[in-house]
Amino acid sequence: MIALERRAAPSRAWLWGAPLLAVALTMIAGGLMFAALGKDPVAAIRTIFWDPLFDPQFAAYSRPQLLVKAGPLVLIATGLALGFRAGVWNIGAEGQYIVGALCGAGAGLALYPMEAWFIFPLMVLAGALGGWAWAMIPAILKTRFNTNEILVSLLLVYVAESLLASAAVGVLRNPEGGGFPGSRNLSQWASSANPELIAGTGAHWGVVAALIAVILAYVVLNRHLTGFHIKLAGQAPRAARFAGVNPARLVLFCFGTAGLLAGLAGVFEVTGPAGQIGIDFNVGYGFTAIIVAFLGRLDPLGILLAGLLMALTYIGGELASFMLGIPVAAIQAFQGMLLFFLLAVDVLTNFRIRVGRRDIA
Amino acid sequence: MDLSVISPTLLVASLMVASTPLLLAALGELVVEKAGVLNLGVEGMMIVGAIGGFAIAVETGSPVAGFVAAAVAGAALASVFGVLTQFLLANQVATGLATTLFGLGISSLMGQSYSGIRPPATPRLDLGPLGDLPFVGRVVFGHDWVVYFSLLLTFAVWWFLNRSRAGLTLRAVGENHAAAHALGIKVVAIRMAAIAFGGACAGLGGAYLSLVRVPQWTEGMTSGAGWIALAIVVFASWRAGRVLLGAYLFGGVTVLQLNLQAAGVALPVEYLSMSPYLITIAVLVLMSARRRGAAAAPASLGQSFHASQ
Amino acid sequence: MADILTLDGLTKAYPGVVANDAVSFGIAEGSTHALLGENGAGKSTLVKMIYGLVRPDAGTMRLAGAPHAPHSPKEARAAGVGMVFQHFSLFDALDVAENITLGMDTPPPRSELAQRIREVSRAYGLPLEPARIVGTLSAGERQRVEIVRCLLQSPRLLIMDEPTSVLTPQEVRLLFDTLEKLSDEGTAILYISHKLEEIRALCDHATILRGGRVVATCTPADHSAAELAEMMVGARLTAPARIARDPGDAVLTLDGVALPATHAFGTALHDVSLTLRAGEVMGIGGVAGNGQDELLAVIAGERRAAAGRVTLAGRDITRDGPDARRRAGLLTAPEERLGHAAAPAMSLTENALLTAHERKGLARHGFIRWRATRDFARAVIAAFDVRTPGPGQAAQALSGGNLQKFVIGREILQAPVVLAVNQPTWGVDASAAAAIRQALLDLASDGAGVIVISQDLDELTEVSDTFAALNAGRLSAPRPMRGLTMEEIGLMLGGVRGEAA
Amino acid sequence: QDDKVKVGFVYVGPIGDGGYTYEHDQARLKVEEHFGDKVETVYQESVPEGADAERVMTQMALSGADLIFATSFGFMDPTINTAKKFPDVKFEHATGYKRADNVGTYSARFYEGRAVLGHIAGKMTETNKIGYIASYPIPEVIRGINASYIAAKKANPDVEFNIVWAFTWFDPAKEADAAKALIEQGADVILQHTDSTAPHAAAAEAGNVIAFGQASDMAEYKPSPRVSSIIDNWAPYYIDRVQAVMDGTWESDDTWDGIGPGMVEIGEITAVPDDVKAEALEIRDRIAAGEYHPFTGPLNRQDGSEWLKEGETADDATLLGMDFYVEGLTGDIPN
Ligand SMILES: Nc1ncnc2c1ncn2[C@@H]1O[C@H](COP(=O)(O)OP(=O)(O)OP(=O)(O)O)[C@@H](O)[C@H]1O
Ligand SMILES: Nc1ncnc2c1ncn2[C@@H]1O[C@H](COP(=O)(O)OP(=O)(O)OP(=O)(O)O)[C@@H](O)[C@H]1O
Ligand SMILES: [Mg+2]
Ligand SMILES: [Mg+2]
Repeated sequence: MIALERRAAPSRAWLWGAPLLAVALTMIAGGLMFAALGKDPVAAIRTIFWDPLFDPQFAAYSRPQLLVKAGPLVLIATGLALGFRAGVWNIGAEGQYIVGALCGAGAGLALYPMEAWFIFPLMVLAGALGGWAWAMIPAILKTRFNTNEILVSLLLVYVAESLLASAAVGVLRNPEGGGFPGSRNLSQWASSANPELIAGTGAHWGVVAALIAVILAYVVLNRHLTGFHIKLAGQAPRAARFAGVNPARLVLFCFGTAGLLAGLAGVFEVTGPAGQIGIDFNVGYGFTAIIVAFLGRLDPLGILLAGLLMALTYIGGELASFMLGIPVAAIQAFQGMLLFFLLAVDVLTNFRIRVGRRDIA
Repeated sequence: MDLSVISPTLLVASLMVASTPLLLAALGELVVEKAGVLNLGVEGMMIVGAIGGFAIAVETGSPVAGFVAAAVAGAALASVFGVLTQFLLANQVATGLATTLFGLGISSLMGQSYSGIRPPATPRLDLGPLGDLPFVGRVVFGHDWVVYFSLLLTFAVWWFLNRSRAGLTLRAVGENHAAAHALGIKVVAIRMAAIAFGGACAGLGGAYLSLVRVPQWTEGMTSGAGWIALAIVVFASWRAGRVLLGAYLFGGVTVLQLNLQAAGVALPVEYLSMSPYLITIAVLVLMSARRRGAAAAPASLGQSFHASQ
Repeated sequence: MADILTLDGLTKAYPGVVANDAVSFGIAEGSTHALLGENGAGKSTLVKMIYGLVRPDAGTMRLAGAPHAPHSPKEARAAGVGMVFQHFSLFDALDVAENITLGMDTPPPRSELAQRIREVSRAYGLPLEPARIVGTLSAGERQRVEIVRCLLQSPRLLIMDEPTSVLTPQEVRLLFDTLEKLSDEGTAILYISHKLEEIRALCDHATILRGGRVVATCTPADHSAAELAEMMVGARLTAPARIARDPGDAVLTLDGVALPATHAFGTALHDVSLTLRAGEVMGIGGVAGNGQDELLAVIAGERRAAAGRVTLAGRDITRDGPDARRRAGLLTAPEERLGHAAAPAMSLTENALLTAHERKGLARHGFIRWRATRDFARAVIAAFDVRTPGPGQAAQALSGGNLQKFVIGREILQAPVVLAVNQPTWGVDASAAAAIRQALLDLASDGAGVIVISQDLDELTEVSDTFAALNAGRLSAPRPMRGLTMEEIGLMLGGVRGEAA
Repeated sequence: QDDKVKVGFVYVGPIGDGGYTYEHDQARLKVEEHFGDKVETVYQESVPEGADAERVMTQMALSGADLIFATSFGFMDPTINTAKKFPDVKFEHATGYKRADNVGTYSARFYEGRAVLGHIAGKMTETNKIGYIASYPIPEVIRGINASYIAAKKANPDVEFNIVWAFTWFDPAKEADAAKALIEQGADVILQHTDSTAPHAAAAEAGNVIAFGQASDMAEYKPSPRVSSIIDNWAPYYIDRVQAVMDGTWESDDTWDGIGPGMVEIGEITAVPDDVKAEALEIRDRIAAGEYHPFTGPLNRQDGSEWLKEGETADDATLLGMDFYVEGLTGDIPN
C-alpha cells in the first residue's frame, strides 16, 4: 500500500528539489507528446528551456524579454497573493489590469500633445487609481452586501473588456489613425513613454515596480503586523478577529492592493511594451498571474521565480513553435503539463511517501 | 426601432438553447462544489468535451455517441484534476486553472483536422401535435433532446442533493470532511466521483456548443462559457433550482440584448453587450442584500483533505 | 461476566511518538469502563482503533469472542461498536435527522427516522427536534445528537470520548441517567473523561494510561479523585491555594451592556452590569449557550456593545477594539483554543505575537521583532510548563492541555490589569487544570482583577471570590462565593436574579 | 547559411479558425508549393497584438527571416518597431497604413466582393429584411456594410438592414445567437463580417434563410444556406512579393487589390435563380474590369448630406477612413 504521511516540518530539500523534478518530468512527458506529433523531442525541449537563455542567436534578445514578460505577471501575482493568503478571492485582476491601462492612457492622452515631465507619473498614478477603484467594486459589495467576491470580480473582467473595446474604437481612438481602432502610440510620445531603462536589459518601469512590489510584499508578509494579520485571517478568521483584525478593512486592503498593482501593470504595459490601447490589449496576464501566485506558493520570492519560469515557457514556446513548426496548441498543452507536474510534486514538500506498512517505532 | 418584431415565444425558445451549455456545466460544478471541491477547470473540461463530442459525432455520424464521448472526455480531464487535488493534495485553485490551460491546448491539438466540417445534426424532438400549440408549442416542445435532458438533469441533481442518501453523504463531505471521515465515509472516493460527474457535465455542455448551438468545431470556441458557469454556481448560492434560474437569466439577457440590437433599439451597443454581466451582478447584490449573512457555500469548499492514519 | 472486548498488545506509533504501546485490557459485558490519562496519553488513539478509524501497527482485538479488526467505522458499527467523538463529528449545515442518518449504515426512510429519533430521544431523556439545523444547537444538544445516533444502532459497546467536557451539570446528570439505563440494558460503555468525580460515580473499572502504556487498573470508587489523578500523572498533586487579600479599587465595570445576537439562534446580552475589583476573582457560571461567548467577546472588544458602557480603571473603553483594550491592560482568553485563541497551523511564536505585541512591545512601527517574540514564547513555555519541543511547534500539534496552558500563560505573562477567561480548563487533564487555576489565583493575588467564566461549578467554587450567573443573556448581581449554598447557586443559574435570591 | 529565402508569417488567430488566418496560411502553403525548396516558411499562430507580436517578429528576424508578413492590423506598430531594428529584413503589414523603407502594406478591397453579395442578398430576400452581423465599428467593417447596402438597395429598393454589433471577430456562440435574433425578427438573408460558420448553421436550421461565406468559402454549407462567399486569396500577392525579394527588386509600397488582381474572389454561386447568378457575375466582372465602382454617386450620407455626385466615385482616402453610414441605413455606429 502506498500512503502519504505528513512531515513534521516541510522538507527544505524538496522545497527546491520538487520544481526541478517537475521540470524533468515535464520534459519526459512533453517530449513524448512532441515525438507523437512527429517533432524531435530533444530539439523541442532544448528550444523551449535552453535557447531563450543561452542560444547565441537568440539569447541576447530573449533573455531581457523574460523580464518584460514576467514583469506584469509578477506584479499582479504579488498583489493577488496577499489576498489569497487572507482568504480574499480576487480573480478579476484581468479587469483591474485593463481599467488601469485605460485610466492611465486616458489621463495621458487628455494632455496630448503637451510635453512635460509630470505626464508619465500622472499616468502611473491614474492607472494605479483606476485598478484600485475597479477592485473596490467587488470589495465594497462584499463588505456592504456580503456579495460573493469571486463572482463579482470575475464578471467585472468581461465588463472591463467591453469598456476596452469601446474605448479603443471610441474615446481613446487615435484621431490621426484613419478611423482604425486603437489609441495613439504612447511609447512613441516622449512624455508618456515607458522605455527600456538600461538598453539590453528589458527592464522598464514595470519591471522595476515588480521587483519593488516583491520586496515590499516580502517585508510586509514576513516582518510586518499587516502581513501577519493577513496570514492569520486566512488561516483562522476567528483568531484574527480576536487579534483585533477588522475583516472588512482587510478585504478592502487586499482588493485595493491587488487592484493597485494590477492597474500599475496595465499602465506600464500600455506605455511600454504594448504601446497603445487596442481592442485586444489584454492578453490574459490577470488570469495567468493567479497560476503564478500559486506556483510561487503565495510567497513573493516564489512568485518571482514562478513568473520567470512562466515567461520562459512563453518565449521558449514561441521559438519552438516557429522554429520547429510545433502547433501553438501543443505548446499550450505542454505548459499545462508543466503546471500539473509542479503542482503534483509539491506534495513531497509536506508529505513523505510510505510504501507498505510502517515499521513499529 | 420596433420592439414588436421581438417575439417573446422565439426569445424564450432561443434563450433556452443559449443557456443549455451553461446550465449543463454549472450543474456539474454545483455537485463538485457541494462535495467541497472547487474546480476552476470548467472551461478546459468544456472545450475538451466540445472537441471530443464533435470528433466522435463526425466519425460515427451519431450525435448521441458524440455526447457520450464528450462526457467521457470531460470526465477524463476532470479525473486528472481529481488525482492531483485529492491524492496529491495540490492546491485546487491552481490545479483548476492549469486544467483550463491544458484543456485549451489539448483540444486544439485534437481538433486540428476537424475545422470546417459540419457535424451530424441533432434534430428537434418530434413531439407530434404538441409542437403546434401556440407559444408553448415552440417554447416547451420545440427543442432537441439535450435541452430536455438538461432540464431533467436539473431536477435529478436537485433530487439527488436534497432527497437521496448518496446526495446527503456528498453534502456531508462538502460540509465537514473530517467529521465525514470519522463516520467512515470515503471522502476521497466521493469527491473523485463528484469531480468526474462535474467533468462529464462540462463535457456535455461543450458538446452542446459544438454539435448543436454553433455547430462547428473551432479552437477556443467556448470563449469563456466555463467561467460564466462557475459564476452561475455562486450566483445560485449552491442550489440546483437557482442554477437553472441563473443560467436562463444570463442566457436570456445575452439573447435579449442581441434582439434589442437587431430591432434597432437606441441604446449604446457597448452597454448592451456588458448587460448580461452587469445584470447578473445587480441581481446577486439584491439577493445577498436581502438575506444577509446567509453563507451558503459548503464549509469545506476548496480545502484539501488528508486522513492521517 | 465475560469480556465484550479484549485488547491485546495494541500498538500505534506516529512519527516521533508512540501513542499506544502494547495496550492490553478487557471490558466486561454491561460494565462501564473508564479510560484515564493525561492529555496526550493515547486515549483517543486507542478508541479510534477500536472504532476502525485508525489501524493498529500491532496487537489484536476480540469483540464478543470474535476477532475484531475493523477496516472502517462501518465495519466497527456493524460489529456493534458505537462512538461519541471528543470533537463532535457533526455537520453544522445539516439538520438533526440528516446528521443522524449519516452515522447509520441502514437508515430507515426519513419520516420513520424522525419518529424513531423522537422515541429514542424521549425514552432516554434526551429530547431532540429532528428538523433543527445542527449549527444552531447548544453544545449539550449537539452531544445528544451524537448519542442518539449511536443509540439508534443499539450498540453492544458504546465509546464516549470526553463527553462531559462541554456539558452543564444538568446535562451531565441527564447523560448519566442515560448511561445507567444503557448499562442496565447490557450495553458496555468505554468512558473517557478528565473529570475524576464523574468517573468515581459512574464507572465500575478504570484503566489508566500514561505515555501510551497501561500503568494501572483499578475500581474508581475505591480511590479518591486525588489518588486517581496521581496514578495518571505519576506524581503528587496539590490543590490550588491562594493568599487572601482585600479587594482593591474597581478595575473593570460593565454598565447596562447590551449586544444583539449575531445570527438567528445566537444569544443576545441584555443589560449586563458588573464591577470587578483589583485582586478579585469573579466566577460567572451558567449553562452553555446563555451568552458566555458573547460576554467574553464584548469584554475583549471583539464585538462592540450596542448599548451601555465598559470602563477599565475609570477609562471609558466602550468603543475600543481588542488592541486598544490590550494596551490598556484588559486581556482575555476565549473558550475555543484552536481557531479562536490560537491559530492552529501557526507556530507558538506566531501565536504569542497574536495577542502580546501591544503590551510586550513585540512590534515597532508595525515591524515585528521576531527574536523578542520568540523569547516571549519561550518564557511562556517555561513559566507554564508547556510540554512541546519548542516555540517553532505549530499550535495544533500540542495536546489540548498544553495549548491551554500556553494560551493562559501568554495572557498572564503580559501582566494584565484585568484578565477574563472562558472555560479555562475544558478538556484539560487534572494536573494541567490545577496549574491553570493556580496561575489565575496567583494573578489575582498580585493585584489583577480576574473573571472566570465556566460551566464547571467545582472550578468556580474553588477559585472565585464572587459569583454571578448568566442566564439567557442576563447576568445576576454578583454575590460573595463564600457562604453561597448549592441551592442558591442553582436558583441563580435558573435565572432568579439579585440579592433577594 | 543557405541560399533559401526564409519567409515568416505572423498570424493573429489559429490556423484552424477556418476563416481569416486559415486563408493566410493557405497562401503560405501555396508559396511553398510554388517555390519548392527555394523558400523556407515559418509561421507563428495566435500571436497577441502588442508586445508579444514585436517579440515574435524580432525572434523571426533573428532566426534569419528575409521577409515577414504581419497579417493583422494590430501588428502595425510592432512591425514598424521591429523593422527599425532589422533594416535588411523586409516586412509586409496587412491592412495598416504605416510604411517604412523596409515595410510595405497590403490589403484587399473586400468591399468589392461585398457589393456582389449585396446584390444577391437584395434579389433573394422575400421579407426585405437583411440581417448583418458586424464585428467592430472600424472603417473596414463600415465600408462593407455600406457597399453591400448600396448594392442591395439597387437590386431591391425595399430592403432594410438590421445590424447587430457582436464586438468580437470570433465567438461562434455569440454569432449563432446574433444570427438567430436576426432571423427571428424576420431577416431571411444573413450577411456577416465575423469569422465563424455559426450563422450558417443558424440559417440552415431556420430553413429558407441564406447566408454567405466570409474570408473563406465555408463550402461545408454549400449549396444552401451558403449561396456564395467572398474569399481572401493572398497567394498571388505573397508569391509576387517573395519573388521580388529573391530578385532583389522588393520595394516598400502600398497595395490595395480587389477582384481584378484576384486578391478577392467570389466563391461559387449556388442555389439562386440563374438570372440572379448571371447579374452577380456581371457585377463581379465589371468591377474586376474597372468599369464599375461599388461607391458610385449619387450617394448621400446617412444624415442626408451629399457625399458623391452623380457619376462620381469615392476616393481611397475616404474609403480607408470611412466612419459614416450611407443614406437609408438606420441606427448609429457605436463609438
Ligand atoms: N494523527 C496523528 N498524527 C500524529 N500524531 C498523533 C496523531 N494523533 C495523535 N497523535 C499523537 O499521539 C499521542 C496520543 O494522542 P491522543 O489523542 O490519543 O491523546 P489523548 O489521550 O486522547 O489526549 P487528550 O486528553 O488531549 O484528548 C499524542 O502525542 C498525539 O500528539
Ligand atoms: N500531525 C500531527 N502531528 C502532531 N500532533 C498531532 C497531529 N495531528 C494531531 N495531533 C495532535 O494529536 C492529538 C489528537 O488529535 P486528533 O485530532 O487526531 O484526535 P483527538 O483530538 O483526540 O480527536 P477525537 O477525540 O475526535 O478522537 C491532538 O492533541 C492533536 O493536536
Ligand atoms: Mg483525546
Ligand atoms: Mg485529543
